[in-house]
Amino acid sequence: MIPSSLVPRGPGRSVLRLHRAALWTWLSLVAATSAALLWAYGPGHESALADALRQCPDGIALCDRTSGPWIGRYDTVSALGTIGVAHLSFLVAGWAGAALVGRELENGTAHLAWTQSVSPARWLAAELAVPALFVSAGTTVLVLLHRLMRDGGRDLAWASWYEYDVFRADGPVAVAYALCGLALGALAGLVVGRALPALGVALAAQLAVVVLGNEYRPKLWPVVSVTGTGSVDVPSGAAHLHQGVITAGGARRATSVPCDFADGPNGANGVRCGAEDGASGVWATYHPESHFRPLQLVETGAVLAVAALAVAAAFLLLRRRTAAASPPAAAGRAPGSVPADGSATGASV
Amino acid sequence: MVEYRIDRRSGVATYVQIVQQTKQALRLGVLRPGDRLPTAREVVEATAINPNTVLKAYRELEREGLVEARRGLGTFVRRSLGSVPADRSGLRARLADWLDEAHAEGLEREDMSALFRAALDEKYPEEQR
Amino acid sequence: MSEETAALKAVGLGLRYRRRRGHVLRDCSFRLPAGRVCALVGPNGAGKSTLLSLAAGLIRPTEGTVHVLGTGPAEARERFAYVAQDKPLPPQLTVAGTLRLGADLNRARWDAAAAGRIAYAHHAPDGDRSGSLDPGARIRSLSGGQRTRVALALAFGKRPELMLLDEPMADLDPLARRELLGALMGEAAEHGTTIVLSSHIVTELDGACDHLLLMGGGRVRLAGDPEELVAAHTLLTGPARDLTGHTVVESRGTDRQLTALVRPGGPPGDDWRTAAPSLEEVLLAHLRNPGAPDLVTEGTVNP
Amino acid sequence: MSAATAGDTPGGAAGRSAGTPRAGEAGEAGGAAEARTAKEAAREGAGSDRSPEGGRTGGRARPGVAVLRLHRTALLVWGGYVLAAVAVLVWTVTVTADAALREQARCVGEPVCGIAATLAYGDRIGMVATAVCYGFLVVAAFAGGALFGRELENGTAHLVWTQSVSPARWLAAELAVAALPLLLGSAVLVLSFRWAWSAHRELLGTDWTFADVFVARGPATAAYCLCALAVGALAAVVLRRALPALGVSVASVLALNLVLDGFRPSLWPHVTRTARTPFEVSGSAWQIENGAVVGGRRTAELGPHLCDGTAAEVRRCMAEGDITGYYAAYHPPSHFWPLHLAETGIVLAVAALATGAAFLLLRHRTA
Repeated sequence: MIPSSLVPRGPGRSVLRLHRAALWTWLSLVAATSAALLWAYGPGHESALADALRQCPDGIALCDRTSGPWIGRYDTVSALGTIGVAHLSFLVAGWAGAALVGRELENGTAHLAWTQSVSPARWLAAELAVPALFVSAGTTVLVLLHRLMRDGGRDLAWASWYEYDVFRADGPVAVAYALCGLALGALAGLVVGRALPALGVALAAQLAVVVLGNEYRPKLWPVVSVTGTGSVDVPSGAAHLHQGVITAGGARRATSVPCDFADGPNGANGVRCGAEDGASGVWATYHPESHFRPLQLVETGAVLAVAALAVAAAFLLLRRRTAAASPPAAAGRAPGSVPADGSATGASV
Repeated sequence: MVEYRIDRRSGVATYVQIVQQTKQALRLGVLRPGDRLPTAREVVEATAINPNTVLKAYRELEREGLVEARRGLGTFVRRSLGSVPADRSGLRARLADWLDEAHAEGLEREDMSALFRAALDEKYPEEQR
Repeated sequence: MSEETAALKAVGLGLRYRRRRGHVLRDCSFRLPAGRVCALVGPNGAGKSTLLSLAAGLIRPTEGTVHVLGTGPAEARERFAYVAQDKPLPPQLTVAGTLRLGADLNRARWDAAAAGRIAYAHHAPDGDRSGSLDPGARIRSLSGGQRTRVALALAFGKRPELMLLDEPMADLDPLARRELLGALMGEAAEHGTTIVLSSHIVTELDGACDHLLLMGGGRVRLAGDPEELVAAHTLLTGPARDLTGHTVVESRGTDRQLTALVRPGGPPGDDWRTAAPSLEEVLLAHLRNPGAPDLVTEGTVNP
Repeated sequence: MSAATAGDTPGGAAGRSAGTPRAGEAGEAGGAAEARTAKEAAREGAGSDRSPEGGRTGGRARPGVAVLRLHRTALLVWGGYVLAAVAVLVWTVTVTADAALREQARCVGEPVCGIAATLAYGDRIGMVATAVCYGFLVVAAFAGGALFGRELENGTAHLVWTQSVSPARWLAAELAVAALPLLLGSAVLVLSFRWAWSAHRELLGTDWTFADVFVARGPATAAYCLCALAVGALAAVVLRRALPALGVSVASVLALNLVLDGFRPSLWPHVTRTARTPFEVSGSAWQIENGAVVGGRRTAELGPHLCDGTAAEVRRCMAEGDITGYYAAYHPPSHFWPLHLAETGIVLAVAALATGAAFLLLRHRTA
């Protein structure tokens, strides 16, 4: 995402050197998840399909029963793969808060860097840019492999595109959330200045962003609204949002559940409601599967905006702290414990 | 109470400095018979020297019969060192006269001191240490 | 005098971290009689901190044994105090809370007044108490020197028979160093406490210590009374000559003139001008010449 | 402590003489120090300015109190969490349940009916189940990170070990002081969750076989917490750094939980029922496997609805396929306790192993 020419060379390299263990952990995590996704795409899917076909020689689409050892394994691995990719951003946030910024501030490595002719702003830029490169690259690889797995396993995959984890693992929002985790983690680290508390704060902030994203996702793109007299047709694979009845006056009244499910023709769910105190019809709203792409792009933009705000806040905070020419640690010092003049020495035994 | 001042760069052994300063205090009447010397703890807390050094100095003073250790009470001065307070015999006043004379002759402070020490060494050569 | 019980005794003590990295400490044997004030000196990386950690029982030696107050470090735990080089303290506690922690952990020996004197009593000449510690201040907010003071207060409050202090002076200003040394000497004077202080600056301990351990390259190079150690050496200056008969620590010079620090094996010849070296000269000469033989003066070797 | 150097301060001597020692006091001072010259002198005359209030406290060290002092915040957080969970449960079971029941009553016979309160009831109970069950992950993070990892990393542990408390005793104190509130809190959580979960079963969609509900309804909750504590201690003793120990301990207990989750049905012998005709096991049972008996062999790959139609058609179909009957393997609800206790036992065994390993390693490292 960020061209390497923008990474300050000196501080960038020292960031890599300082966090070599994290780099290897990240690479092995990406490798392991990739291996799981690839297995689910290739041999796992093949064996599971064979299991299913043995039970349903006529075709899987009409088969009500798919179980078997390989199907079980395939389900587990693909579900874990989805969960893993969808929650990578938490790992990034926790690491950024605790190890990247929090610990460096706590043990003074950051101050060391600031005194090595690297300005605090440049230090933070390097701290963010270098991990951002690796986080973006790794997440992108995983998202692509995840898409591959889901596309190849459509005949077996049960999870729908709009489910929370699937949605966050299957497109560019995954990268956006990971970068947002990085930014929020760095901000938390700067604000708290200590590794373990920063870890908690970063995780909580990232959790808030993810929960808000899940909550407001349907509102990010105009929904499709349908009405009918007795029933409405919601296409198969759509994310069904709301439904209700239209009163005689023409007002829409929402109901929490469709009053009646029936298998309509062509596999579509017909929502049919009986006439009820003068209802003139029923309505429903949904996102068809074609909305996946616009929803992904809008959410990516929104999450990246949050990340940008966090980064800006981090830089502002850093500038305000270091402009006072005193390290952040001094801010918490108790008044009076440090002598104002040289005559009374604070450290005497 | 006497206070010791240890000069680490003087080249004089620390315990000798304590012995000398005690004797000087005895000579000047700062310490008189019956006075208590500071405890080893008091001395080392103030001067940050090894306690054994203080004890060695006190043993030396005790060996010379100048002080005595009373069990549980402290180390006390037994006798003063020879000299009587200078003015009773007029010694000090005569020395002051001599200094005025030397000053009139144009002698600097260092010259007077060197002159005095040379005369002293000639008459009473420094005792062996 | 109790020469039987050594406050600290090492026999063939060694430590190495895994095989490939070699020894941090190698074949250390010495004994420190009880009641001494011992300076543990040597350059950075000489093994001073390792030796103190071994004595404190924080790590287990890979070779040899270390005896503390006549027993193992674990058994002697209640009777010695140890202050680590980086003065670790729980950052979330207050100064008073830290001292209460010490009381809880040393119930058998805790002397609250002794600890409080170190932590709070700061005697500025005019009664100014601005430099004294606020009991309610969090450890996290203290300066390095103030933390050192709290760490030392814990050590004093324990009323130990042996104090193992790793670089206790490093964070202190000159006045505080002097006060610390004074307090330590007072402790030694009153209770006969054995004190081991490590430092890489020997001059700051001059006059205070009556025992010296010089470490270099993970070995004990010199051990004994500093005066005896100095007395065992002579500085020889003269025309380049044969130095057989003397143990040469260091020799430098041109064809015509030679300066050598030796342990004389007999009276030097008339051509030599002799001088007494300073303690610092003796120490530096040994550090510059790792091949020079070690010297452990009598009374401090293992029986 | 004394003033600055004697020479520097004219007032110094006066300041010191104010603390003139009382005669005779010196002799008793000194504890068990070796007799030596300085000591002799101290007895002879010097005296001591040891203040009278400097009396020693007696008795054994109290590492437990010290642990409490060091980790008070964590204790408060844990207490707050337990109280909050209980509060949520009480609110849900009283207020939310009332609304849901009223809603249900309204909905009887209604074709269109909102069930928001019923859904909220289920959601909230499920949320607490998740929190109670997976609380051990936070415990692992705390134990590996803040409790043991940070102490070993920043040297606080070393500070304690050189007081009058041995490393083993310190570890034991930390484990015990942490384990006690964990046990108490877990007990409160489990008891209140059991009460809340069974209060209005008709409103709940959650089954006893759900992973989090299964753990949250019994002592396995406490066992997982203790195991997380022990694994955190072991990870910290091995790694001696806070953040890596935190990561490793969380990952380890999560892995243990996932493995046990996978093997959970196998921890106790299940019940197998066979019949000549297709059947359904009770809805409250935990069905593990079902299928047809083909030629005397149980085959899960063949479903119980292979042969449909009239009785004659079914007979023919079964004869053709050599199907002699149908079977189902399942755990009835009465198997909850044996299954749960077996899992608890395994988790506790892991906890004991981790604790033992931590003690052994610590003993091996330190003198």
